[in-house]
Amino acid sequence: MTHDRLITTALLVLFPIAFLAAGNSFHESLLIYTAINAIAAIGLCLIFGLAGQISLAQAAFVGIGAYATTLATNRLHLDSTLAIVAGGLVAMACGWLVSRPLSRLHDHYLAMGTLAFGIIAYILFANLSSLTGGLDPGVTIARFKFVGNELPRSNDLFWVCWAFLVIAALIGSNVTRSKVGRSLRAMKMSEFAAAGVGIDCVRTKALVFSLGAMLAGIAGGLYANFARSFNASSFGFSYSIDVLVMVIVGSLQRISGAIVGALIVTVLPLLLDRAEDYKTLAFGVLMVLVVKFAPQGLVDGLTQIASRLRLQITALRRRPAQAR
Amino acid sequence: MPDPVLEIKGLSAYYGALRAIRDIDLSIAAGECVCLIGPNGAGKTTLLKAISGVLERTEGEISYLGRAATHLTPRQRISSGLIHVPEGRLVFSTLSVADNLRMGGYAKRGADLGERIDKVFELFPRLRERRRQPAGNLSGGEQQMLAIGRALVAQPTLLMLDEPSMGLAPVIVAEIYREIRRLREMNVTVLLVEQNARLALEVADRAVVLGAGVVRRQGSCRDLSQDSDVRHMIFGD
Amino acid sequence: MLSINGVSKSFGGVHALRDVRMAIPAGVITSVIGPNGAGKSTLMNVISGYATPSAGEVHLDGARISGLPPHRICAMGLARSFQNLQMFVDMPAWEVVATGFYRHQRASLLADLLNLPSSRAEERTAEADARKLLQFLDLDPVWWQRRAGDLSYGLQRKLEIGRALATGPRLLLLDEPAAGLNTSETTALGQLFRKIIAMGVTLVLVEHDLDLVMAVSDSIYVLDAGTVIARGGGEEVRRDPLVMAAYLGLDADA
Amino acid sequence: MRPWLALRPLRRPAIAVAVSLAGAAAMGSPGQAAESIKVGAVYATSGPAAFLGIPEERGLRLAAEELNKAGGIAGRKVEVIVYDTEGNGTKASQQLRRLIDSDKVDVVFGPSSSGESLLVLPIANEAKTPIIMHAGTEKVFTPTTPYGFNTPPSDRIVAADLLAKLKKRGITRIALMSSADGFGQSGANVLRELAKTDGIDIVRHEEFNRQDTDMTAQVLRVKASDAQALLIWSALPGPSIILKNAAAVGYQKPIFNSYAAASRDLLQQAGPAANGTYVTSMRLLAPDTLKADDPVRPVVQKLYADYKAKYGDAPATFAAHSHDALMIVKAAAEKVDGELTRDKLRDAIETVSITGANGIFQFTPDNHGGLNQNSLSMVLMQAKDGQWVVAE
Repeated sequence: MTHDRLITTALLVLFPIAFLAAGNSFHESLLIYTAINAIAAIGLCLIFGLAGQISLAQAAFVGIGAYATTLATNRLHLDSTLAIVAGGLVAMACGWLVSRPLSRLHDHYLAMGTLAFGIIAYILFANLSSLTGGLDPGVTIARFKFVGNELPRSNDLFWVCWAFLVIAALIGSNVTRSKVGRSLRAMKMSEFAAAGVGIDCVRTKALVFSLGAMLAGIAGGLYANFARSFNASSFGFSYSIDVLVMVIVGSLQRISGAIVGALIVTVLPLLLDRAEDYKTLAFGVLMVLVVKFAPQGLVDGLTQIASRLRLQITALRRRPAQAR
Repeated sequence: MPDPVLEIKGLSAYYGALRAIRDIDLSIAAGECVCLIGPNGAGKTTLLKAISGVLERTEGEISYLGRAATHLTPRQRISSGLIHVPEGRLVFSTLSVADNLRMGGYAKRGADLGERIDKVFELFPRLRERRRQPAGNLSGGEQQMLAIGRALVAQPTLLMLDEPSMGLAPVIVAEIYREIRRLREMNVTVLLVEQNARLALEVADRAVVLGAGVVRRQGSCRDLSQDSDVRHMIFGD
Repeated sequence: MLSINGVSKSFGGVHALRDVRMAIPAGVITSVIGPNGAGKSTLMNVISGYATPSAGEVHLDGARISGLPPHRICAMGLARSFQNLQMFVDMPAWEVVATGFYRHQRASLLADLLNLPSSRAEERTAEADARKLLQFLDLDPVWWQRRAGDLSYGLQRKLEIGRALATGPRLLLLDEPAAGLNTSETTALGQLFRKIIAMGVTLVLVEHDLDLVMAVSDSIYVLDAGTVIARGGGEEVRRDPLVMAAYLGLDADA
Repeated sequence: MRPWLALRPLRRPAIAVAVSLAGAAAMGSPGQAAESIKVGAVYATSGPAAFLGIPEERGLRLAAEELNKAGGIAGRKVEVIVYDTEGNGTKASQQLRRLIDSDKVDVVFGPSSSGESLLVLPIANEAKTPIIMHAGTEKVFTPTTPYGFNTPPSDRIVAADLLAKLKKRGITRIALMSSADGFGQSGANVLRELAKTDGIDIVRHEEFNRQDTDMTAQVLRVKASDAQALLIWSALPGPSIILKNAAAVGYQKPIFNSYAAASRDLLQQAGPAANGTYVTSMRLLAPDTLKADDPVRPVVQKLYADYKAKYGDAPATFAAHSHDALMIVKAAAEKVDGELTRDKLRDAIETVSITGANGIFQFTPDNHGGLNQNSLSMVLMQAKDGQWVVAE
């Protein structure tokens, strides 16, 4: 955990630099999507990585946030940024509500429970046409306005996404280092013992689900503002899997891992483009390699290598002394 | 003196960046029973894990039956008869007793698996009675018997037992130790880790005292149980 | 202080506990012994809220606790350790103990999320208090930063005691605290029990090490096949023929 | 020794990722040959919509190859870049930006589905790049947007054509079964709207998921209704299953299918249960059964034969969308004087009139779909003994 803050800060600083250097709206848009995905992944990092509660419903919360933000913007004429926050809060409320029945489930039963919630949410998105526009035609959100002013270019939304990412990373990392994070980690390792030191596991799970859902909701609000037109198909099961992959590939426990994972999952498929169906295979192979050789994720794998190298060097220095 | 079954030179093992055991030298002859004693955190369990190959980061040399074993995987070590019964009675709790024993033959399959399992049932008749029950339903003592029985199915040349008496009622401890003595009669070489030093010193030929990751003393059980330093460290006398 | 009134517990058709009655006074050490499978762990689970009794009630200082969830019982001042270690294996040792302070930490969620000074101050206190407690437990500082899962069984059991103590209990249930300890460590553990009693905490032990039990207990209950077969002081129990047969494996007339 | 051993495997995935990321950075530079026309396409060549994307890509590559063999378009070679969207709108918009910004294409084809098309259309307009979509819904060109064009007949044209043919057969009460996806929802909306004005009653409407494995319940409700025919509006495999379910419960009335089911796959999947079923289709489904004087016949016959020769299989009708799109670009580019720019190309497309495999196109500033009721786009086919034959 030690280097997490450092790596996270470095990544957050690199983001705007990369954006300014991109000079190409495609590359800019990749950074925007990476930031949006990273916020959703930080949410899952808290739920799954920190608290050990597997969730396949992250796409549903992203969707709830996206639609809530759109409705708040289009119908209530809320300021765009406030609408995104509102979307996060609506998703948070939904997260709190579903966490109650889900908190009784464990492991693969929990995975199935969250999966079921995700599917129900998707069906609702696709069929509540009066609110969501269904699958066809979907909805179009009013242009993003920052305190009443339109952005010069649509890609300038990057700065909003980045600001929210910084806040999400800050919240994530504060949770990790506070007593809340400790109680979550304790619950992950032994719910028995956690209850034994007075941790109310049902409440704690509700808390982490709500937090994770809130971040997903904010990601959804940002997505709505960047995509402008979207329909329910963006929030299907496969997006939940994408977010899960981000967390697993990057790091299960680190906020920086969620960001690195989001970058990989957002950019890599575009690199493997001509591979068609082999793309899925390649991704599968990557997953297997990560799980086998860096089971805690790439960020942890790399820091581990660094610390081992340091150890080797000190060992080499020590050896001549021992020989004497 | 017969050839050593196991010979260790300069063995160190790490947890993360920390060296848990340091430059251990140890040799065990065929048919011998050696016990490892020492305070908690001395590195006894770590040493067993390093020998069985489950620890990733080790330095030093291990030779087994006269051949270098440092590069062998845990599975290869098991197939060649180097069997570790870990502390805490790690049985497959949802599998039946018989299936647990069959798992013991996993690394060493063969047509005689049934015979080997029957032999275990002869040694521990209580397991035969409960052969179809899930191992999780067994009492603590029965689970320990099963863990040892499972190791025997793999036909150990060297059997490493980690705290076989832990968490067991005195009556069960006595029974387990009766069986360990019978293993000795069957000419199995045993490396025993035991907190109950009194018992261990009674059953073993030789003892190695570990402290803070290094070997503090080695010698015959009789000598060591007279040694005042050892008595102070182990018995608090 | 703790009264167990006719508690029974059955799983399916198997009676793990049958009409168990105990009255445990404050300020003393009470031990529960018995062969493996006698129902000792089930009894611990019923008392601490991990299992609800099929019949009967448990009261702590007159308040009924049976049927409450474990975290509520903990909040009422009852803490425990576990026979099959329930360790937070990936935490450093000191942090395992620090989890015990959770229920006394008052900084708001918002303070934690924003890393406000109140939250940071509380964390510093928890860390310092955890160190004090580790000193009290006499755990060698070399272990403090180590991953708890890498510690030996005996040391992990000690951490469990520390974690339970950190919750600030009035009553502490210890399930086989001496398992994995050698003789001198067991003796030291007995002394630790005395220090804990001196802090005003009542102790209930489940333990196999008879030397320890005889040395520290003010009274002993013997459990066999889910029922209390004997109770009394050390010598009384040791002489009880039923106990000898069931537990020590000695014939009564031997 | 051991520590290094444990360390080594970790490095491999790390290097793979580093190399990939470096590749991403290197990709930005466009390697542009001044003389060529760059056609970019975003197709769902993998994922659940690959049944659309694969024939579309093949149709495009085939047409480009033919053109280049014949000297290209007005002396310029055609260069084709196809990216996969996996049928995902977010990916489609990313890939579109990539074509426009990184590859600097002159025109974009696709995406494969209506949902994706609606998502990416604003981006293409913002980037002032002509996009020729392959969407079933008219919403992508009604109202028109400056840069958005479309090649397939819209569901409104298809539905109006089909309803007219039903009425001719004396059918005025129908049951509708539509898939609960973008295609089904859009089709159902248009059908409901047109049925009202055409004097046809939709007496029963059932929805299902395209991947569901049994629709007997819905079929039974349709059977119990007084509808004279059943109309299915869904991509495969849903219709195949409905046909089997209908045969199993003894549903005797005629069954009509949308153009999304106009495929030999339907005959294979449903087997004998398909016999007698109707499908409204583009002409590419069975060119040889078309009337000799059909003006579209030579175009589809050539496409059909070339496609089969190159790829071994008969083409799915969707191959016509991309084939026609390139023919439209050819016609437009030949009208452009001097340097070819995206804006000049856009202006030229608005004036194109050609006969494509999807019918007779006539683009105008008001009609970016190019087709209308009289374009001879659709033909009613019937399954007879495992073959599609023209039903009229």
